[in-house]
Amino acid sequence: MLADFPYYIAAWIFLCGLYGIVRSRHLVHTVICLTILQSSTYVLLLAIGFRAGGYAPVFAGISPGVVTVDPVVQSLMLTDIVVETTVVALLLAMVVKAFEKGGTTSPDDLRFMRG
Amino acid sequence: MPSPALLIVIPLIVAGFLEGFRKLIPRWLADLVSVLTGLNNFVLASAWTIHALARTQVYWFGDWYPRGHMALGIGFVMDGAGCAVAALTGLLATLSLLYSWKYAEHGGGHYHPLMLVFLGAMSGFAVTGDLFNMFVFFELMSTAAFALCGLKTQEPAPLAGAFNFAVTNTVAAFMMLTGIGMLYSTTGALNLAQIGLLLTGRHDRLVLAAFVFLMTGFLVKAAAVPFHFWLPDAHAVAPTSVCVLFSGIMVPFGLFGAMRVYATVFQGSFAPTQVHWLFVGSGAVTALWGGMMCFAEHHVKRMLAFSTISHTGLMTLAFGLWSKDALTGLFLYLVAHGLIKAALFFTAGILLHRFRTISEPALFGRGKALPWTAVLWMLGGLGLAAAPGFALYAGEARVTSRAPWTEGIFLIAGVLTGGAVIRVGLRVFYGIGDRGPTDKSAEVDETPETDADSQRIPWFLFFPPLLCIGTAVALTFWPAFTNAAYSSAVRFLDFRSYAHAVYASATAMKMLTAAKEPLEPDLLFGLLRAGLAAGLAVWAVQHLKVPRRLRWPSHLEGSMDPVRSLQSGHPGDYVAWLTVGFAILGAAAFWLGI
Amino acid sequence: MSEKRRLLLFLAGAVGLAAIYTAGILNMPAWGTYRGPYGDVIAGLVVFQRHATDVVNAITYDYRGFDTLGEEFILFSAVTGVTLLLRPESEEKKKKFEEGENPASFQDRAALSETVQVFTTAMFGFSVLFGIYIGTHGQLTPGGGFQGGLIVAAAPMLLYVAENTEAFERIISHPIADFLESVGASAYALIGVGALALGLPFLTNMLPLGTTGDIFSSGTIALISACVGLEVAAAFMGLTYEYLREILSRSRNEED
Amino acid sequence: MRFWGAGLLILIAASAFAIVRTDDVRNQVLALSFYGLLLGLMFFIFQAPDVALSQITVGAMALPLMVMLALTRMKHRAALGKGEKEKSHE
Repeated sequence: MLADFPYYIAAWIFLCGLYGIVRSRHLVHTVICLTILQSSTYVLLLAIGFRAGGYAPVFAGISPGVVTVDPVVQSLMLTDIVVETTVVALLLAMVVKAFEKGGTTSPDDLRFMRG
Repeated sequence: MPSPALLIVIPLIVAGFLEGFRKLIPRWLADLVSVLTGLNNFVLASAWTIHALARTQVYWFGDWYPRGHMALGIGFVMDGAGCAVAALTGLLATLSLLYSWKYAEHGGGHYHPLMLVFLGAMSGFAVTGDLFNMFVFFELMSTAAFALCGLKTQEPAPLAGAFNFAVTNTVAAFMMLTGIGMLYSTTGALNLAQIGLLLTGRHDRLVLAAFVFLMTGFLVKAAAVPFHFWLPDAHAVAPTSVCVLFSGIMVPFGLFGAMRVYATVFQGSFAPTQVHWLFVGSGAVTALWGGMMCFAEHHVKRMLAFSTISHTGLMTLAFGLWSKDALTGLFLYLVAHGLIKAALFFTAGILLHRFRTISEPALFGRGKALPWTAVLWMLGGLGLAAAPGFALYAGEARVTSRAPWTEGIFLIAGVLTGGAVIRVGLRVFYGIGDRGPTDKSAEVDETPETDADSQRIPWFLFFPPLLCIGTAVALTFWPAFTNAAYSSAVRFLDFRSYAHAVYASATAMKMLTAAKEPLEPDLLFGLLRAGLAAGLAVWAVQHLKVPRRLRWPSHLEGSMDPVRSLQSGHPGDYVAWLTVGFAILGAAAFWLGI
Repeated sequence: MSEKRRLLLFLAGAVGLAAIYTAGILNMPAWGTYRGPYGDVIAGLVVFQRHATDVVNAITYDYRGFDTLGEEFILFSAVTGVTLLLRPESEEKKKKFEEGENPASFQDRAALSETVQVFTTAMFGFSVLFGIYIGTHGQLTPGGGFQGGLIVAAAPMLLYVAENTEAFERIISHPIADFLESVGASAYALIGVGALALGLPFLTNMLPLGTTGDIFSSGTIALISACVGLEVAAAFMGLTYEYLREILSRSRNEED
Repeated sequence: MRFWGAGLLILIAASAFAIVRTDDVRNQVLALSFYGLLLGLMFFIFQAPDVALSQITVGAMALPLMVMLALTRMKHRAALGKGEKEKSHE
């Protein structure tokens, strides 16, 4: 069990992110917690593809045939990182605009649509 | 056949150029190019549907054919169901773009590129055979949708709706990614067929946990209770043409993704268990909840949004039955619901264009001048109640034919959603009864999205709903459509033939003929549903004329405050519900699966 | 819902979520013992098949290049969305803002020393070069279009720090940036269409592969990486500009 | 290496919690930048140099920068709004 602790760290970060969004009192805070939530998937994917004693999958310095860590998860993480930044950019633009229009950054005041 | 990549690539390339040259391209050209691109997608996907019904074909991107059973790249699996859904996407996108011709708000030229990206993403999501690629298209679809949702930036309400939509769906996407990672850790594969083969006969807690993560991701998109809160907020604020795509196809796509992943990845693993009953439960709850909320709503677009929740719940229920007939019915239902819901949103958009408001009390009696719009609206209401003659009825009859006990749920959901639409029709177009109770959401008024003279209703506002209703009726009388749905359903269930198509050469398959259904009891139920829906509507409108003790339908309309305050508009609430829903789904999956 | 009830509700769900996550982890292969074949098969093939040495980039831009196409369009639609949301409103309203009070802006600070200004300008050149280097060697060493593009996009920020606001604005608001952002993603797709025109499946690497270790090796990987780099650089400059547009136009008005 | 990695992971878990508990958004942004650097460092240690480079450019630089830009713009607007109000009072 102790050997698996990076996975538990990923789960912990996931819960932290959710907790942050739930208790958030500022919309920018919500967005930042979303990025924390996302970083949980980085840790998970990285931990999955890791091999004890493996080299980075770049054959510039090492000869082909040595043990490397999994390159596919790293490729997935690259995609993941872009997805994160773009969603954050979009969300922040919404927050800015909501502030300019509604004059508030509190999630409690998002209830224009209650009912 | 032209490459299936064109389904995705053409809209994306056109989107890039429209955005890059947006300051030089006049409005009419952007409209024309977008409509033609949508039409091209529809034609291409339809041709592929016919082709795919004869044989399921695989298209490997970058020429990366699998080595043995090891998929090196990303493959599209062109099967009947996927192509048909892509064709429906193309049709609805074309009509939406036609609908927004010339007058609709276009956000400084950004509207068309975003719509085309949205179209391309949904087409890719329908046919992809790779789990991570599915995630990418899911995110692409969502990103375009978030942006489209905030098109009307003049007020804060759209931004609140778009923000909640974005936060919940992004959390869902990360759950999906967690599930993908879990599956990858044990199988080392991302191709759906490959994972499915590796998991066949293997059943442990890891597979179940990954299942729960992936399904939560998809069901948030499919707006299953209690993941549904974002949907009415987003629908109420998005422009009409975007709502059509949201309700008609994006939300059902959440379910379609769940079905695709269940049929390929998990079917071999879950074969001995009863996990699919999970979807029956979730679907039944969602259908009833959505129906109830739908009848209680007075903001017309929100009302239609709740009816989408209800109907997607019915489809989830059909999926959970996991039989050939249920799936045939589901595909018929999906197409028909997309068309009818599109028609209703288009018609609601006409009201918004003409009267500059979309709240039921404010519109009371004002629609008398629009007799033809009234006909469209009432037909849509009957269609939503799955009255005989509409393709929804054909789908519903097929689902319930093998599981008669589901009839009750279909009945209640159909009566409530159809009844709500007819109720609005009676009040708005005929001025019958009273204005009905006002509620807070009905007070939130929408800014009009068109800038034309609102006295005239141009033909391109009228044509799309007419075509949708017409198609929804015509499909019932076209046996080839039912047979195609049946063939697709049989193959959708058959993971062996799917994996065979992916790894071996595609083998030709016969077009199957669906068995004729004994129609009499269903016809009776269909008529009963339509009658009850109309009756409920009349009762609600005329509630002052009936004895006090018999006024309960009007209570269904008004005093639902404790329930409706759950729809709080607070992102924290929604995420808390999402977590709870995840836990419930997980508990059910572990209970049924171990 | 009150905050306390919301937290209680979340707590109930979180316990379930943690339990399910843990149940999954318990059956996952132990950390550091990843077995799966996918990455290893590609790692074994890549030098031979694609003459590239960085396996991650070969996967990103070739084996799973279709994902990256989707990813570029996610970036595209997000930037389009931000531009849509933050677009300036009618002229009349803009004027009202321009008449407003002067907020605490970057302009209020004391002038930076000349040394710092010279240093940051030099760093600007260095960043651009470094970004281009990272962006063009993606198939060989860690890096690639995405990282390179971001570094290039960050370079103008140095000018902002050095209070060379005018040059900063001229760079990030240049219409070419907007154009590249929109068309860069399409260019990627067009490279894929090039393969279709030759009768090959979409996104097939159809260019000569060159010598392993060479900057022009690995066929379309380098080309696609360059397209991505251009798009990313333009996109992030565009994002920066959308946020700063108002503030910049104000400070310019004050100088007039 | 595993030892350092483990320590880093624990540090990351702790800072993730600290960030979501921070209520002041400006402090949070600074912490986020630091957190991005930690993640980048972790990617280096666990043999993912490509991702590390991305993470440092995005997580430690672009992302906090974007949040700062958004906050700056909001502050700018708020100051404008105040100015307008004061004017109307006069």
